[in-house]
Amino acid sequence: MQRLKSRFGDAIKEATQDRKQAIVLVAADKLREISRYCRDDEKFDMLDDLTAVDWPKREKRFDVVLILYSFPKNERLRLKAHLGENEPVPSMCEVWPVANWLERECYDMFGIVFDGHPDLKRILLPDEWQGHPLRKDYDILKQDTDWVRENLGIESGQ
Amino acid sequence: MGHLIPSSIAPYVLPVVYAVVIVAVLPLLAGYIVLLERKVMADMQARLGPMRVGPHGLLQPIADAVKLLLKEDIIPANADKLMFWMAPLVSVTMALLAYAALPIGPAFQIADLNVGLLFILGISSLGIYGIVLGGWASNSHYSLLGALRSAAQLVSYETAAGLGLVSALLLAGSLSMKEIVQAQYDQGTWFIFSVPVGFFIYMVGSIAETNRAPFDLPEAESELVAGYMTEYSGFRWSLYFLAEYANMIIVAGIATTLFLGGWLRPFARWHDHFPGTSLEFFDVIPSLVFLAAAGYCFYLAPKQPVQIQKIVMAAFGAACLLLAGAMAAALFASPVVMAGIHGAFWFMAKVVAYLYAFLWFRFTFPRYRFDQLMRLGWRFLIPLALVNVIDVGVAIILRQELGWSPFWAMLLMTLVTLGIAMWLASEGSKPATTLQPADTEI
Amino acid sequence: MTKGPTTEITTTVLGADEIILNMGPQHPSTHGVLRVKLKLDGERVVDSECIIGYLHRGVEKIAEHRSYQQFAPYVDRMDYVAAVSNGLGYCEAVEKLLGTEAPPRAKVVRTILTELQRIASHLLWLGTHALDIGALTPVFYCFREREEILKIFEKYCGARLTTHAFRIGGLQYETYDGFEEDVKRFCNDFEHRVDEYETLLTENRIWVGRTKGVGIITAADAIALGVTGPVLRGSGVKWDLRKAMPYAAYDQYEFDIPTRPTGDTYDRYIVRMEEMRQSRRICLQAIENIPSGPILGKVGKVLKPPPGEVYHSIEAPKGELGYYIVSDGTTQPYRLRVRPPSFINLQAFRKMAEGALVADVVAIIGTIDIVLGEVDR
Amino acid sequence: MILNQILFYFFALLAVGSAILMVTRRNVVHSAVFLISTLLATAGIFLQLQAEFLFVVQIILYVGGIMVLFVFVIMLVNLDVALRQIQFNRQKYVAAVLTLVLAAQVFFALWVARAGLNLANPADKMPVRNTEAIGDAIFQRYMLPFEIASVLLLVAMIGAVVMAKRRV
Repeated sequence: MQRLKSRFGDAIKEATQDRKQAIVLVAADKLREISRYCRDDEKFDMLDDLTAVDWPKREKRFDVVLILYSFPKNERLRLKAHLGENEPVPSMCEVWPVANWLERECYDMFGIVFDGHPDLKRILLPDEWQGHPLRKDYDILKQDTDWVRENLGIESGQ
Repeated sequence: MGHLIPSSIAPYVLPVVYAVVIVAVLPLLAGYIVLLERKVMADMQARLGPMRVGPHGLLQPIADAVKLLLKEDIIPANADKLMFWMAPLVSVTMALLAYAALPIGPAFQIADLNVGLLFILGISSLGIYGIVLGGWASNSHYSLLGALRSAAQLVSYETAAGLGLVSALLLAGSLSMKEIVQAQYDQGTWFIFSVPVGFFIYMVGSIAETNRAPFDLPEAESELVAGYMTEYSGFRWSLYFLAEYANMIIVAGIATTLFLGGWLRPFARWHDHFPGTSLEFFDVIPSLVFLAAAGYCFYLAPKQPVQIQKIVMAAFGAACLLLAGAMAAALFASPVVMAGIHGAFWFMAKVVAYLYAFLWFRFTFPRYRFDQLMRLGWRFLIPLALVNVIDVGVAIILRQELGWSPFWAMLLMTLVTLGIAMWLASEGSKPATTLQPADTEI
Repeated sequence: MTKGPTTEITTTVLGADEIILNMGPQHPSTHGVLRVKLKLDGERVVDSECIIGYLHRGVEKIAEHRSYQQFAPYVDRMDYVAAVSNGLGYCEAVEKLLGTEAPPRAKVVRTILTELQRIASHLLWLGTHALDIGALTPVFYCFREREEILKIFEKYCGARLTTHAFRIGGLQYETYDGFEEDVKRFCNDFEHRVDEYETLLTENRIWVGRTKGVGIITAADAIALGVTGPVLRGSGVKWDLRKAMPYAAYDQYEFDIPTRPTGDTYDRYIVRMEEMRQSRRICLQAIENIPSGPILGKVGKVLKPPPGEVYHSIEAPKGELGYYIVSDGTTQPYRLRVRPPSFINLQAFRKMAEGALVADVVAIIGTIDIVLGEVDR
Repeated sequence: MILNQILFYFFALLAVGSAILMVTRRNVVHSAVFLISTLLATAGIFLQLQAEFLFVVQIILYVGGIMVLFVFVIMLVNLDVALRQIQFNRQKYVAAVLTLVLAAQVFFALWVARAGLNLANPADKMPVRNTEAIGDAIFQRYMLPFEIASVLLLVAMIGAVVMAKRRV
């Protein structure tokens, strides 16, 4: 943690431990440099997972969570960044190519825009689908009724 | 009986009768080969195979045939009607036409052309049209690709199979099927022993020619769904199916005639008898085989769950018994009749054995990729076949001019060919070819 | 959620004879509803794009409206071929969240069942993979063995496929008497079974011809693309979560991790065959001494984990299966994120398929061993 | 003998009919099929003349070999482009005159030789069956021309391979 602080100063907001797992809160716009640093110098050469958590009550609504793993050190690190409603975040594709589909899924489910992503479009839902299901305000029974009616020709079940 | 028919068409009556018999028996035979295939496949895969229709699935082929007749016959939207209708006809007629020269027994042959073998090869090479036109007419991307692939495969493997046959022809000296078998009788050995490499080449070539086993790429389920047959259904599809199995039987027939001594019983020239009777050891075998089959059927009959199946099984048992009786009776009939019936039995036995090898390959080998298939055909099989033909020629000269004994000449020749085969095989698997497979322009 | 006509053939003529071939969602060999758009130049694949989402059921959204115990059965439906290991991952993640541990007896029984599930999953993979490449016989042998394992599951927890065998904090059912004998009997005859498959395929020239040098992925690419499991070990990276971060009772047994250098379809085949043997070894060691004692830890009826988050991952048959759970102190998880190995391994398909032939595409999909339930969640 | 004649006329009519049909078809594949039936008809006539070897060679060579490549090429070439090109370039009158001249010559030749116009009855009993006869002719008497022809063919094949190679 000290090396990170010395290297990036204010960009590192806080470093905590939760259930013996290291978490580092980072400024969103510095995310790419920090990730590149983690990968090259800190040897976290695999991005396990990239996801997001929606906290509607906070003003910076989204948490983008990166779970890194280092083969040499056999260690895990979690980078988190707070993000506003439609504030873009730098894409991780150059640093870890695996981020391509993971970011597309985040965009699909949360509507977070990753700039610099080769082709950011929905991956799981049909392309013309309206709304982002994993947001807290997206009620579980809600469906994009007009898409369903138009493509499947049926009234959606609910 | 001769005077009944006007003399002008007398010579044509017998062949017509034979032709009618063959055309009638063939669909049934093809059906039962399908049953045999499914049973053998099941047996190899630790399961039972069709058991539901009839005792032990014996009536399955009839059920299949009825199903295919009743199935709806769809023609794709803007398919080429004329071609779509004609393509299966072409492949079936070609398959049936090739039976004209096939000698089932010494007496049972429709027409003994003196270019018999060449005729069958020519006709079966026309079968490609049925496939290619069928693929084109069904106007779908997948079937076009499948049709082109199978056409390329057939053309390239025909040359290999043809050359494989040539090596046997050199020994036989004539193209007519009857004389080929006669030559094997005179020389005392089947050609499979004198020209084993030729037999191997022909076997691989014939498997590829009938789109089966490791070479069944055109209708490879995993990629092109069903190749050129995708759009066909119902009766039209069964025509293709019948053509495929008819081709299989023809190819097996040619192999039997050329390499396995047609209707000759094993050790044809070995004439010692049972003590005291004129019975030769091997003549008893046909009736014994049918007796065993009948016994097995009767043994199974009571164990069948359903009453009707008991009767059907018993009927099958009775049929086998009848055949055993016929075989035995033939022994005491005139030599011509005996040769005819026993010859037919031995011919059919060898054909079934050859087909069993077909089925065996099908269930043990995965499928070749298209470019590997082509590379095997052109880079390995055809050169090997050429070398083999040259070697057989050399062996014949050695025997005639230098008076070597046929055995040594053949042995030397086979060794030389196998040596070259090894070199060719190692040539084929150079790393250069594995990473960048030959680019086949489709 | 279908996306327009499923298998329309768009033959837009691009290059000289480049065509787009749609291996549509219901293609026989795409292991479920995966649609691959291949841009072909003749037989060669120029570029490919996987279109997924046909089996998307929104598992993560449902998780936010279910209590921890209620969500456990959903987990089995994701990778329906390896339901037991899904359950293990989820239960251990929640136990970590609660800060408790399963009792030793529960840990050992969990390990045995997960290893059996790994063998079953690899058997299903081998059967369908060989069938795609044309060998018709192995699939029946594999399914015969898999049947034995499913019988053991059925006797233990009543279900064959979606077993829901574990509970948070331990096990629900005591092992039925005769459990040890069944597993021992299975392990004993399974030994020469694997060799039986090997004789059928490993030295088979056509099999080698169809798999060697097909769908190669180097170690560097594999790590960059986040590929895990047998696919990663096939490219020469000696890494297995059971050894790196031991969980359940894996630290008590010794087994080795098979790796192969070149990372083509043939190597992954060898790695998975070897893994089956290792799993059998683990089961045998585990069966010897199953500790006695309680099978369920002291976990209350109503689980209210303290707020916070945890990430826990296990070595599923397909790769690293991870659970990232955020809890806000209520009985329902605030956010539950699953790291699906098939989803991420499938991304590597594009790299492997470049320059391959159409026939190889089928082999490559088979060798990545994906299950669409897990890819689409 | 009447059966022989019936057969001959049947084959002749078949050949001429399918030749005409071949020329007039719009769909290329149909015309290819009719070309095949013309060749088969001529093969039939060979068979009629007891020249079995020629019959079989005609089938294997022409219909089994060359025509397969024809159909192969037809399927590979992107046909709807070809169909749209204009088929006839409106030189009807020139064509009409030429055909008339040709027809006149043919009939004149027929008229002159009308005396000998009867069906060639097949040679009664060939001393040696024709396969051997042809084999013997090629490999004994006309050895040299046969070799030259084969070398020529070889050159042509190598040429084709070289041309195809460059495109790969």
